[in-house]
Amino acid sequence: MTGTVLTTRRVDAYHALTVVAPGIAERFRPGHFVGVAVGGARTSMLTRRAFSVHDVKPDYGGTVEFVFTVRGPGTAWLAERRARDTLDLVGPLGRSFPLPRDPVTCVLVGGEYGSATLFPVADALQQRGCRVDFVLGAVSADRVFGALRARRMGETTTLTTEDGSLGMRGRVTDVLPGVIADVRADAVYACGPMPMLGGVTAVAVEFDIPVQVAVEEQMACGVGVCMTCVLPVIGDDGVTRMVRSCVEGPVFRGERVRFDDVGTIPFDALGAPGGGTRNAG
Amino acid sequence: MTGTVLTTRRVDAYHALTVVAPGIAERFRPGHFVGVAVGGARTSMLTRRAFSVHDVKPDYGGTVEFVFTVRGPGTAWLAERRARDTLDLVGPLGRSFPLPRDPVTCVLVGGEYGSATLFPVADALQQRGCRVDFVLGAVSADRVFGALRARRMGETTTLTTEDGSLGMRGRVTDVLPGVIADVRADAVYACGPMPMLGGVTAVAVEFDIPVQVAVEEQMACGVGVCMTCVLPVIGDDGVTRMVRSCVEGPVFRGERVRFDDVGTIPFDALGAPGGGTRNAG
Amino acid sequence: MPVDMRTYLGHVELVNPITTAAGCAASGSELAQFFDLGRIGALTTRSITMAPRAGRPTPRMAETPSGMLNAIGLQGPGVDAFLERELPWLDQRGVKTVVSVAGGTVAEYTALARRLTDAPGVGAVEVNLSCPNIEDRGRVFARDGAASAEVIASVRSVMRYDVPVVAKLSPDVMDIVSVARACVDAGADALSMINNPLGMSIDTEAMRPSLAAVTGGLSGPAIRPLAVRCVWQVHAALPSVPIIGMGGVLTGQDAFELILAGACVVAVGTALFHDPYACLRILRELEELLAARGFHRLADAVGLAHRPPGATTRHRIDLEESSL
Amino acid sequence: MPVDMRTYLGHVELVNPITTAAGCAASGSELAQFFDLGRIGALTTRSITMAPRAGRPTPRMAETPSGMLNAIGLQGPGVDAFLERELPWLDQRGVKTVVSVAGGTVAEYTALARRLTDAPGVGAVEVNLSCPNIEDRGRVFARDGAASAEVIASVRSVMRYDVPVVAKLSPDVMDIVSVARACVDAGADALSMINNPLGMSIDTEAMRPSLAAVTGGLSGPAIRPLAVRCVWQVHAALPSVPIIGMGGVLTGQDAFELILAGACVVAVGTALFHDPYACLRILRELEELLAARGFHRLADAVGLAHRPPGATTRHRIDLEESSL
Ligand SMILES: Cc1cc2nc3c(=O)[nH]c(=O)nc-3n(C[C@H](O)[C@H](O)[C@H](O)COP(=O)(O)OP(=O)(O)OC[C@H]3O[C@@H](n4cnc5c(N)ncnc54)[C@H](O)[C@@H]3O)c2cc1C
Ligand SMILES: Cc1cc2nc3c(=O)[nH]c(=O)nc-3n(C[C@H](O)[C@H](O)[C@H](O)COP(=O)(O)OP(=O)(O)OC[C@H]3O[C@@H](n4cnc5c(N)ncnc54)[C@H](O)[C@@H]3O)c2cc1C
Ligand SMILES: Cc1cc2nc3c(=O)[nH]c(=O)nc-3n(C[C@H](O)[C@H](O)[C@H](O)COP(=O)(O)O)c2cc1C
Ligand SMILES: Cc1cc2nc3c(=O)[nH]c(=O)nc-3n(C[C@H](O)[C@H](O)[C@H](O)COP(=O)(O)O)c2cc1C
Ligand code: FES
Ligand code: FES
Repeated sequence: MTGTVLTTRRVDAYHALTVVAPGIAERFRPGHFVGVAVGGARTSMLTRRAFSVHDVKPDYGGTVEFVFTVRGPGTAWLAERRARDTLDLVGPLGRSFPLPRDPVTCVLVGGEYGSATLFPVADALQQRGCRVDFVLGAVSADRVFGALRARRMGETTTLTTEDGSLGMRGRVTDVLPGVIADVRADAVYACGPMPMLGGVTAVAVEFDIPVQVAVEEQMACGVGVCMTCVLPVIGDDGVTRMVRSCVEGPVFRGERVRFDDVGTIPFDALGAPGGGTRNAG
Repeated sequence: MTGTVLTTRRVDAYHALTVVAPGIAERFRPGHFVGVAVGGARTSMLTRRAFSVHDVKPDYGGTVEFVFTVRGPGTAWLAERRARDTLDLVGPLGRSFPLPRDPVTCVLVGGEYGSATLFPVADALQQRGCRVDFVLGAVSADRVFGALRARRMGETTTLTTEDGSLGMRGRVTDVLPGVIADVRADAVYACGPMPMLGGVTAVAVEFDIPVQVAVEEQMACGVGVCMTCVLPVIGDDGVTRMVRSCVEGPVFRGERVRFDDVGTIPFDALGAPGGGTRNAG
Repeated sequence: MPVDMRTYLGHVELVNPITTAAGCAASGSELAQFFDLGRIGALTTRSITMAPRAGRPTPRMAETPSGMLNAIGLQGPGVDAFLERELPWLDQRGVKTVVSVAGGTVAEYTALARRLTDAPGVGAVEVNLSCPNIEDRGRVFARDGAASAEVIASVRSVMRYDVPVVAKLSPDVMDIVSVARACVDAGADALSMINNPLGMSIDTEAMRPSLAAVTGGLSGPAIRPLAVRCVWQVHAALPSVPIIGMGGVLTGQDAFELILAGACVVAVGTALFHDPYACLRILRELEELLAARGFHRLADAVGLAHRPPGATTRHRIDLEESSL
Repeated sequence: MPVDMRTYLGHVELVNPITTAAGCAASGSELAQFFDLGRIGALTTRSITMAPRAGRPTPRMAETPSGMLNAIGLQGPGVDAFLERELPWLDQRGVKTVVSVAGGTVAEYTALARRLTDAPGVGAVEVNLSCPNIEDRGRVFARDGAASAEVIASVRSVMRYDVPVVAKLSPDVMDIVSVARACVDAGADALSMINNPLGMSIDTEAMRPSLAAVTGGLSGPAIRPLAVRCVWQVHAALPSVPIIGMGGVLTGQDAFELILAGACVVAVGTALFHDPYACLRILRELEELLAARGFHRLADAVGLAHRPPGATTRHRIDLEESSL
């Protein structure tokens, strides 16, 4: 679980760390994430931080790379890591993106650092002969992650920024309907902030095509034991349950996630307080 | 209060760190100590660690060096520091060694890393024309600090180890009476573990010569506000008080310290529970 | 020579003193992918409730210095699903299981206990008393010796005689010893402490409570000094009552601290979130530490720090001599 | 525009909300070499006792994760020496002084208060209720609302009307709000919280308690979530009572957390041991933080996190408009 940092680099507003972690690299599938211990020995920071895996390479037995933005003290500490430092990781964690059996056309929609997760998906899709188109967005140009790589990999790449500093001014959901129509997309893959995922799902539902989203809920354990990372998801039986995004996700079928109710316990969820579902389970 | 680590080195069983700290170097007098924050940002280790200053140099505006042994997590962290790291120090702290006005003969007695404190004292004494003789001891050869430097500086240097691996087998107190007699010492300066200081004081009292000791009590603040570092000391008025070793010490006249009662509140101390001294203060 | 790590909860033998803390190992199966659950002394379940519960809204967690706050709200499948799926799964794998139960009334605790009576695989029942008593304006049972005793007496009366009933206490009381004594007098075979003290944090950006539930339970190393103190006080007052100690155990040394204070079983909670292998690592570290100090049996270390100041420290030589 | 940092303890105005915590600034003069004491809102003294006290044996301190345990035992010079040397020293320098008092009986607290009545330079009296009541088998006053109220009523009755009496509460209670209410009903002009919860640690090498006194008070960031929760609960129940918040404040952000919870004064204790300049640094950080969020007056932030979930967050624009 302890890996050595191989390289560190800055990518616009983001930091990227590559860590030697053969055990993780070997089992990795697109959409997986890692739990990273921060702060070093005797730190006061107890919980691991979750990061999507951006890239996996065979060097040194297997490396994983993740991309992050400095949000608080944990990511600030990570940003100070240097080559040869050691890092304590667990993973790969979570449910990966399901891939289509047939060579269909997929639109990959990324917001902010969420784009990082999509490149391994694009790789896997292309290996199956799928066509891949990108829609990447962020607040500003320096926060659009991976535009260059998307341009290289994608049949088309559409960029949006809220301030108009790169690509179209606006949000990914503003351009997504056009892209889906133009490329005749068969499926959508998305990763980014929750409101974006809700918007992307709505668009896909409109077009009646499947959409897979990777959500981001606060996590304490990442392995399914702490129950902090739940969100309301509708099951095959039509019942809404508070499911753990770390083990039952982070990848979900978009239309199953009740985005508008995230952060609440919907009254009709299984086991909701005073709910009529008390005996449903 | 933040200094840059200039050099790190190993000296037998000890680590030595030299830190650029002009404000401390400038005001330093022999016997002073520094309080060092350990663990870095967001550490769970809250209290500073105290270390005697071993050396002060004018380089880079002023540097201080301290010597330490790894005892627990704080010193383990310090042992991992490298040149160019920053370190958070406060100091110089404490009461320094009083120096004789006249060019007398002084025996300097050091136990374990306690010897480190004595070299600035020796310097200051020699600048006043005093004769300096060393008695240094430890459990084993690798824990005798500064033997070489003592041999260069001292008129005579006597070494003791409990396992006989260097110098005489035994303790400093075994050889001290002989040294005092041989060199006709006028005063004794001592730094080392508490039981050693008690023993050295007893010898000096026997010879009826003044003895200055630098004690080591557990400290939380080092600046006199927390009251954790007290030990029973007899005042000029003959009354025993629980005095703070960080501000009223760490240097005391040996015969004033009630070594046998360290770790207790002597019944006759000012303010002792149920004591008759309730109205003495 | 390996250390004899066996320990007892009442007359139930555990192969070693390490268990998971209630609510920190979900259904058990989640940890099974990391290590063989049969290698720890026991697995403690989440607190089982009568009905399924969706728990509290998110955010449910906030990190604090050397700790975290949680407000999960006892999310779980309810006793039916527990008995149908989770308990049999554990039982089939031979995992010694401590079933934690939670209720809002004495009747609910009792009904839960009754449901567990005939279920195979119930090694012990731990009564989570840190629940609001809906018949007493939501006052938490654990804060009141009499209310706690009432729950324990009732659960004890319906449980099979050979299944120990463990009362889980909260540190948020005026005097933990009096609550402990009330529970033991009411029939508790063992005590478990500490549950999370109530804490809170505020998000200074949003200027709102960090947790959706406003307050939450504090766990992790930050509370270990409270846990050690509670275990110490209760062991001093009731030296023959087995104690499951918990609160901020991250290492074998931390577990040893609780054992020296008087715990004969040690539960690992928050540490599991950081390290899913924590139980086995802590067990190994504890065993090494006992061996290094010359202990042949874990039992010899339980409560050892209570020996009077005059008594000589047991050390390797002492023990080797005494074992001749 | 600078933020108006003034705050009030009863009708006593403090230039800003930062004070030292009782027992964490010795006689005051020790800190004066690091900064001008007149620049903080108030200095709180160690708890003054009638007779001089030598305190507890060493070791008196043990570090714990993000905290420390202390068992100083109220070492101090006694009220005579305090009034003769320490208080005049502070008074001459114009330092606003909160005098903390500690006693073992109601009579002793009252006698102390009487001694302070005519002393110049007493800005307020803080009654440290975390002392064993020698008339009630050593039960700590603060754990019992009635005993606390009795002390407060008696101290209030002898203190000059223009000197606020502050009751200092302990978190080691079943229900802090009821103790707070009892103190306010007895005449407390303000409340101070939290004093150290009782903790303990064991030296696993020596296999003995780390502190000579066995148990000690836990302080530092580890307890901040308890402090925030206590301040929150009491402010919610008694919104008009001024609260001195304390417990693990290391930064301006930590102070802001207590202010948002309902404190109008914030005391800095353990942080001073790490950083003798902590008070001024925290004050500066707090002021910057308030300014960055568009506050013109500290008073507007006190208890702000209690606003109902629907209410809009105050932000810079709002406030700038409202100040037109
Ligand atoms: C499955 C998953 C994948 C993620 N992938 C990435 C990624 O590829 N790149 C990236 O920059 N960030 C990613 N995040 C978010 C990242 O985990 C947080 O930014 C990070 O934990 C913040 O830590 P901090 O100490 O800097 O901030 P703080 O806010 O101080 O963190 C305090 C606590 O809150 C938790 N927390 C805070 N914000 C979040 C959040 N948005 N999501 C989850 N936990 C949070 C932290 O884990 C920690 O326990 C991901 C989160 C999840 C759940
Ligand atoms: C005035 C003074 C001068 C000192 N000079 C030196 C020196 O030059 N070289 C050196 O190696 N050591 C010196 N020490 C001892 C040094 O401070 C401790 O070894 C160190 O604090 C241990 O920290 P730790 O985290 O490694 O160990 P831990 O034992 O884990 O420390 C835990 C806590 O106990 C305190 N503590 C533990 N042991 C001691 C001790 N013996 N004295 C004081 N506090 C202690 C620590 O400060 C800390 O708060 C000195 C102590 C004092 C009081
Ligand atoms: C996320 C979480 C959930 C918990 N759920 C329960 C529970 O369901 N029942 C219970 O008795 N205790 C519960 N606890 C308390 C723990 O069992 C334990 O008593 C406490 O956390 C102290 O141990 P720790 O510091 O090792 O976590 C929970 C604690 C946490 C952190
Ligand atoms: C060493 C020390 C001594 C203390 N002495 C007193 C005291 O004499 N009177 C008192 O009311 N509180 C005393 N306290 C408690 C503090 O005033 C404060 O309430 C508590 O430590 C929480 O704040 P902190 O975490 O900032 O230290 C003391 C705390 C410490 C650490
Ligand atoms: S993060 Fe712990 S259950 Fe998902
Ligand atoms: S170490 Fe704090 S008073 Fe001496």
